[in-house]
Amino acid sequence: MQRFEFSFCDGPLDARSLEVRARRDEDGAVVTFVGVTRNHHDGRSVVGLAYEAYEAMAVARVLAILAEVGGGHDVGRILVEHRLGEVPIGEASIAVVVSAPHRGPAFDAVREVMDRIKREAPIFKKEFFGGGEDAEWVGEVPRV
Amino acid sequence: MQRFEFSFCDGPLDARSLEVRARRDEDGAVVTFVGVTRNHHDGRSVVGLAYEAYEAMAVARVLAILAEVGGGHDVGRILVEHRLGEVPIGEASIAVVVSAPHRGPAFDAVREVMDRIKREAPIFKKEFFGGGEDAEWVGEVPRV
Amino acid sequence: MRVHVLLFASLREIAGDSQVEFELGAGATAVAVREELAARWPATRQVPYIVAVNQDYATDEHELSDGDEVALVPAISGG
Amino acid sequence: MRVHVLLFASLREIAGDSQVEFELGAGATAVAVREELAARWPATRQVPYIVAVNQDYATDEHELSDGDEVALVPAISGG
Repeated sequence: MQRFEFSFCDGPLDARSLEVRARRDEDGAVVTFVGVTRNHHDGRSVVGLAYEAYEAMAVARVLAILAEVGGGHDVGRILVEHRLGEVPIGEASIAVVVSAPHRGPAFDAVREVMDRIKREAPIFKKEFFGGGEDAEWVGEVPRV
Repeated sequence: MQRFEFSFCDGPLDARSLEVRARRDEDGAVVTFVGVTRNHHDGRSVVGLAYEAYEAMAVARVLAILAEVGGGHDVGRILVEHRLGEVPIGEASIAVVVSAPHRGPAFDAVREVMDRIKREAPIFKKEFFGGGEDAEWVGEVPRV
Repeated sequence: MRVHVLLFASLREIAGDSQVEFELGAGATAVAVREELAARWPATRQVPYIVAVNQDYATDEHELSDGDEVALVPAISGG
Repeated sequence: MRVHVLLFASLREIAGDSQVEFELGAGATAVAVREELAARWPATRQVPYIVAVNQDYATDEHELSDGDEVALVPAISGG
């Protein structure tokens, strides 16, 4: 049985608990992507991030993405969690965990899920820079 | 600074501690592969696995692989741990963790490390089957 | 007709609110929401965005209905 | 000359030991190790393997030196 889950959270992410829930006895591979606030972007020093979301649509859209990606690969579970609010340097903003019998489809599914969430999910990121520069909302406008 | 680490262990693997050690402040991506004993192989029911290794050569060879793969991608740390001895169903036999500023190179590096370890590292796997079948050493002989 | 407009990120900051109600003429399309937004908050003209009607991304030609939820979605960057 | 031979996996099980010493003639190549192994434990003929000399995979034509560590590496499957 495949299973797909997505939720937002307000505090620190726990990727390990997703991994424990992801694995089935027929799975030989668990691939995890954790996105972390880093201290730079396009050559500028970043001191922090904050996320907000159009939550209802984002949940529906991400679950649709997981079902589509899961339908295209021999994977078991795809579990995703995204943090909202401020995320300090070094803390996780997203965790994507995919379990599968074999590792190839697990890698492919994690990459596709990440690429599509970035392009399609209405989640907004504000970057705070060092040196007194104005904070900026970053990213690209999605297409129909 | 890049860093590459490999070690064998006898008991349960702790991928989370590798992840914590992997991340640098300039890294926005941490990708983890965990290989787990699954309950089937080529259609047969598997009840357990045991690993042994030519340890000195395996350590040297894996560290060489990590340095080569790391040299080809913009990644930070590549940390790998492999368990030896019996590994029950659902427990991890290997964890590969790669940190990087961006996720693409991290995914590529994890996949390459796994592919090369499987092909090159002198690590041996014995599968124990259900139903009284004889246990079997599996895999392929490496090439020069 | 009346539509419920949701504002996010820089649009929310410019408007000073995360939701507003717009009164539009019969047969209005999403472009009418853009015009009303720009009229009320001229600074929003600088912000590229796409509309989502009832949680689906839509073109500016999308015809609106009374009671629609129209979200204005500027640059996204989840993950 | 004398080489130190390491056995793994099914080869180790057949031989009942994980290391043995082989006495070989001067100028012997890795193939001499194969022949000696097969002579002592005929069942090892059924097991495909490659040799590694001093921790590097080598061809059967590799010339051995006194004191070499010769590992016999059957099918591998780490990970």
